[in-house]
Amino acid sequence: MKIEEVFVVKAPIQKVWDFLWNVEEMVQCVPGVEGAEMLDPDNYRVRLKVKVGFISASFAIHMKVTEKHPPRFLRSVCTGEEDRRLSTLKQNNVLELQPLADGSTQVTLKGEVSLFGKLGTLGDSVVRGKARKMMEEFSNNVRTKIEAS
Amino acid sequence: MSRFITLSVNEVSRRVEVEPRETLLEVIRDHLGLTGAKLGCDIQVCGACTLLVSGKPVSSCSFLAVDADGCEVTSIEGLSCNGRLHRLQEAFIETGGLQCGFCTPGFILTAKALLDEQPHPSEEQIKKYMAGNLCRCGCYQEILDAIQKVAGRRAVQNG
Amino acid sequence: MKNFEYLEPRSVQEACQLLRQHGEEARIFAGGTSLSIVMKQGFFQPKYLVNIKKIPDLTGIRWDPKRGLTLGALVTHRELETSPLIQETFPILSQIEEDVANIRVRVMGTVGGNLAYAEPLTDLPQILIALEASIRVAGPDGDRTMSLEELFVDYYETSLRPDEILTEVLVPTPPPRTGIEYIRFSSSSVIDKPCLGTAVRFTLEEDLETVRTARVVLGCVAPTPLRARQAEALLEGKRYEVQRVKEAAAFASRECKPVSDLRGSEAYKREMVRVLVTRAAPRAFEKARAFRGQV
Amino acid sequence: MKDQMIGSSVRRVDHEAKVTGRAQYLADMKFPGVCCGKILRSPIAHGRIRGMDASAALRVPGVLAVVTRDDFLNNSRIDPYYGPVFKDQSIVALDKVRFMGDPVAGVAAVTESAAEEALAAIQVDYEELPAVFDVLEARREGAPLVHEIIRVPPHGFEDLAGLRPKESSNICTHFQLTRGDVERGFAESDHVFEDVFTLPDTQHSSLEAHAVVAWVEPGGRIVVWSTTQNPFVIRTQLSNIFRVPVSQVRVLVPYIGGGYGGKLYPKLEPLAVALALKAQRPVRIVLSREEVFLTITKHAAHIRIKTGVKNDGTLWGRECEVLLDTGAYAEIGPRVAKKSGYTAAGPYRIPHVKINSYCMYTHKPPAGAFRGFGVSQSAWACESQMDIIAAALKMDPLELRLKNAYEEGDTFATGETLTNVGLTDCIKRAARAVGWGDRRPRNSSSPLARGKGLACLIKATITPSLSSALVKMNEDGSVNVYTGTIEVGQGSETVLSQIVAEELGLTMEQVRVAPMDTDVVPYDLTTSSSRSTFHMGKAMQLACQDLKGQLRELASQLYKVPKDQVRVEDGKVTIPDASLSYREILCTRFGMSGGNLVGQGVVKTSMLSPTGEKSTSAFWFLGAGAAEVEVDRETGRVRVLKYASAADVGKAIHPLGCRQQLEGAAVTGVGQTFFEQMVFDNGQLINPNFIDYVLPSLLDVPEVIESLMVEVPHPEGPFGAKGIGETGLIPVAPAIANAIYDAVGVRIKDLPITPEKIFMALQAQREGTTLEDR
Repeated sequence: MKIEEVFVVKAPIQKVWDFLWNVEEMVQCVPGVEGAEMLDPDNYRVRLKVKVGFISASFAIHMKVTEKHPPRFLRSVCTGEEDRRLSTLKQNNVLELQPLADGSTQVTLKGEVSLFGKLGTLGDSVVRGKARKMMEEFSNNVRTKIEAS
Repeated sequence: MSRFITLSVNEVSRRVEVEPRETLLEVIRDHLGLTGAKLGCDIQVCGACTLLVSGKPVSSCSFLAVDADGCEVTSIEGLSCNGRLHRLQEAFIETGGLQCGFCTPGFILTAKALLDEQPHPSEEQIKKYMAGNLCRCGCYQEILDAIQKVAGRRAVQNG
Repeated sequence: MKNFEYLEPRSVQEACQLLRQHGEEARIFAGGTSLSIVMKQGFFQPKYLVNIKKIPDLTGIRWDPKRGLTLGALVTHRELETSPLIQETFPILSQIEEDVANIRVRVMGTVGGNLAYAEPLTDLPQILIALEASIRVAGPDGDRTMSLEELFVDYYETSLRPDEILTEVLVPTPPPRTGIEYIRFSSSSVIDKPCLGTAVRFTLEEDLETVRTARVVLGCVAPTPLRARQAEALLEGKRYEVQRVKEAAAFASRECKPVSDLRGSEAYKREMVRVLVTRAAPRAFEKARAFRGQV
Repeated sequence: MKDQMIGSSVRRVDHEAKVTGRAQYLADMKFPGVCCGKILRSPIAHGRIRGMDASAALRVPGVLAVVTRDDFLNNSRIDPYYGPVFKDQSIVALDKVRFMGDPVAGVAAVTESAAEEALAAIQVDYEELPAVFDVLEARREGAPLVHEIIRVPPHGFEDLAGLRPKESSNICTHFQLTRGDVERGFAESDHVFEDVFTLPDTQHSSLEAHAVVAWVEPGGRIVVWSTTQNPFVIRTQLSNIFRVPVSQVRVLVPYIGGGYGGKLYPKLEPLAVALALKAQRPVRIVLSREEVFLTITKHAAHIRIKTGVKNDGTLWGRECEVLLDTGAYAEIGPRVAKKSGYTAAGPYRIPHVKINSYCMYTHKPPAGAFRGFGVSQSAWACESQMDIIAAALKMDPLELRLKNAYEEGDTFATGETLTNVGLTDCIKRAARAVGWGDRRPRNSSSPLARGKGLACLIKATITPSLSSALVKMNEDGSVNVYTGTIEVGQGSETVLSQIVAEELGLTMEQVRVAPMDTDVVPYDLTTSSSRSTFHMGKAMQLACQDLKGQLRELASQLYKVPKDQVRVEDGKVTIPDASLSYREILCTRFGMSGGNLVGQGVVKTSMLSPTGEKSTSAFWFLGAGAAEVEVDRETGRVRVLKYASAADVGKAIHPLGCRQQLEGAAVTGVGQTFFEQMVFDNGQLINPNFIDYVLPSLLDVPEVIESLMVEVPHPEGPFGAKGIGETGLIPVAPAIANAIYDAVGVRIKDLPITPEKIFMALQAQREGTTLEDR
């Protein structure tokens, strides 16, 4: 399942990059993140709780930065297992920043999410819809936080 | 956590000890030994597990047995009487409304509920009522024929 | 299914108390058609199921010319489909119920459960919202009423508090010259869940040409049922015209937020919203012109 | 009585048990001491098993046995590898897992919940490997390999003997068929067409899930109750795996709740026996619906077809490349690919043919036999392209088909002569049934458009094959019949009883088909390939004739009359001056109220015809389908107004049964045409349930389905009968696709034909582009 989100932050590219590269801080913008811990600058441990109505699932996620070209490009891979072992999650992310003429920055977020196991069969539209919504919320949070700082 | 429930199954009163998580299908098959109702899809789509509760068709795979306490349950085993087949059973055989037979008890019970509610359904009414029972062998035309045959015969008798 | 304790309160108050007492570990059980699926899959393992079917005041369909239609939360889909009262006052409801899921689900599933479960691929909410229905909610501290539209928050998520119970649905008596049309669209089997559903309702001015109120409610194209407000605004207060309907349909198609899934791509669903609004509107308009006290 | 038996829709012998709910399917049966077996499945699509720890599972209360690879590595008493063509499957994963859902361990426990708890307690450490999910990826140079080594069993199927896996590739098998010189064929053609067609993975979706109950008796005899369509294959495979003589394996089969090819070859049996061996108890495994989807599927396919045609519509050359996705294990895929290849040129005389058909491994659930067996894939391409050709040549599709269709005595692509060919009759009758040629004026203001379409087919049956039958006459003249044919709903019990009753002049009540038990019934290869009426029916007829011979012999001896003066007919033995009942003969023979005569019949088909010619098929299935549809141009939704199915059945022994088979196949075809599709996301099946994998309902079937039976008798078949089970399915999708094209002028090449695909194609048409341009 591929999702893509493009948004503009009213801030120069370096500022946006600095925010995003502070991964511990940045992942807090992901809705449902309950804690992030840096193992080394390229590896993080994240706890994520996803709620769909009264169904909830908690994942222990390992995030690994696999490629970075400051201040424009960041590629990462997330793998995670759900606490009840109902599911595993795998996500490839690409983050691209592009400075715009007016001094703001366009952020392109591309994610390929795969939810394996029971939860993957929960209902295609719900899983997709939820993933898209989380992406939207994430970009909103990122924008608000950067623009407010 | 288990408790006793009382059911009238094919007009015989039964007292059964069940756990809340047990489904009516499990109770009917495993506790009462009536295996005409089948587990097909387990999510109320195929209709192989159809039973009549208070005369209405339900998916017994998803019906909590505790919820049936005090109810009248009809299974396919309750349709034929003294070795004589019910009109619908006879009609399904005559028109060839079955092949592998796995869906058949569910189809016949649903058809019975339909005709009990509406003795002279139109073709459209039959189709809409019966559309929730799946026959993978694909005997739909013959099933429709069977139900129409019984409905028609009744019409003649009543008229 | 994991085991659980089965509780059978005899009153709404008792049920609310049980919900308050057990919090997230408890869940209301009525028809059980949706709940059983997630419980079997292991997605949801409640410790307590609170069966509200033994509560007497939650059943029944009532009609009062002034107040409108009252549906108890435990009214089943099948009751809506077959009730002579509904067929007389709100035939649209019984017509759409013929196509909801299958006969067994209609026999078991309740109106209250359908709404409170907030499953995204369903039909009833669109029509009820188009008819400006409201719901009554009981909680440990008393009752409240809200518009049905406010109930839906997200996939399977409502604005009900954990200890609240939806007790009634109230559908106001339609104003004169009202017509409604609903189109349920499936992209595969006729019996598949809807790919999308479109309700269009008009209430006309006395001239039978001008649209006083328009409701365009779209289902399955967002996490919740969605009112196409721009489309509505375009139609309201103006003469009914085919061209304007086309424009409104185009608005609706842009306003919705479908996701690509097994039942169709985002682009296709947007196109279908356009087609279905265009198809539903003239029928709703004609019905409004021919209004005889029922919708 | 006599003249009524063959060709009469007698009351089916299995129906009363089925309408009363008393027919026993495996999950309905009680077995003393039975425990519950469950399977742990791989959560990843491809990976090496680094380590496994099942000790915690064994500590779960109620757990009786856990089976993992440790039970088979270095265990000389069990050969864990099996498979009908290659030994590429194992009881549980030994080194690698190859698809998401691949069995990794088995558990037997006294309760289902204990078994589930135990599964969760098994720790497996995987090293994840890259995976491939479609045939094109799988074929790429350097693609991850599904199998590094493939074991070829010493004795395989004779018809597949030439097929070998291609080393260091994902090509499981490659079948090639050439005739003439295809390049010359194209050069001599006036027009050349090239198209690519695809079909998705689909699933049989028998309402009854696969199930097995197995135990091992003291002394080592293995007993297996299974929902299998071919118990004798199961017996052979279990005998090989557990290294015991076949006499030490007993396979029993009750009624089956739908097979359609999905219950052939070993499924759960090897693991159930391994668990039973360890648990020392009967073990029952019943699959969940989700597991059924992971157990067996229908091959997805990618088909490139290139055809050369003369101006007058004569087909002159055809090149076809068929890629069939067999998933992680070969299963019977090599034969599916071979059959797909045989018929990829269609039921047409084409002088220059070149076909390459590949069975490809991918990291998906294994694909196997499915009603239509490879031909429903190739016919989708071939019959769709026929109408592309007809449109380009401005020819009537019916005329184009009739011009090229096989007729009696034509030479098939393999060089063999075709006989008893009722193809053109089928095509004409199907076309006539939908009013071919009648055009309704189109209402231009309506978004609805109508169209008609045709498709036809040729298909082979499994050859060589073997069926044997026993008919045991009792002292009162009634008979018990012993057959390895499985009643999957097709009506075999009834048809075989009819044949016996007809031959021996008995009533249906006097004939009883014995339950299926490999200890009792003689060998039959399989209940599949629409072969039972033809093969087993003939074997029954021969067994009856054997019995009649014995009766004649006996009467001659007992009543001292020359043999040539004894006649056995109409249920009686006639000698000069007397007519004797069977009862009298048996009574005289044995001198007491007991005793049997046993007749035996064997049908063995061969790859050589009686005239010494190569024979690909003991008989050919020929048929056609025609559809009339109505397309909603604004939404792309299609309604099938009428579907007519015509098949050359040879002789309809039970006409209602024939109609059920044709119609049922058409209904399945409708599902496969419009919506059935297994959807994968990176190897994960996301719709393994009937909410999201949609099956056709009463409201989806064509408003009228007509089943037409053409009867061109086959000299080898019982009373001329041929097989019929699969014929009806094959033409459905292309006939409907052709009707859609006729209605709105868009061509859908990828199944299923969703409204969205039609809508998008119509949009492209309006914009003056084709889908390929976009």
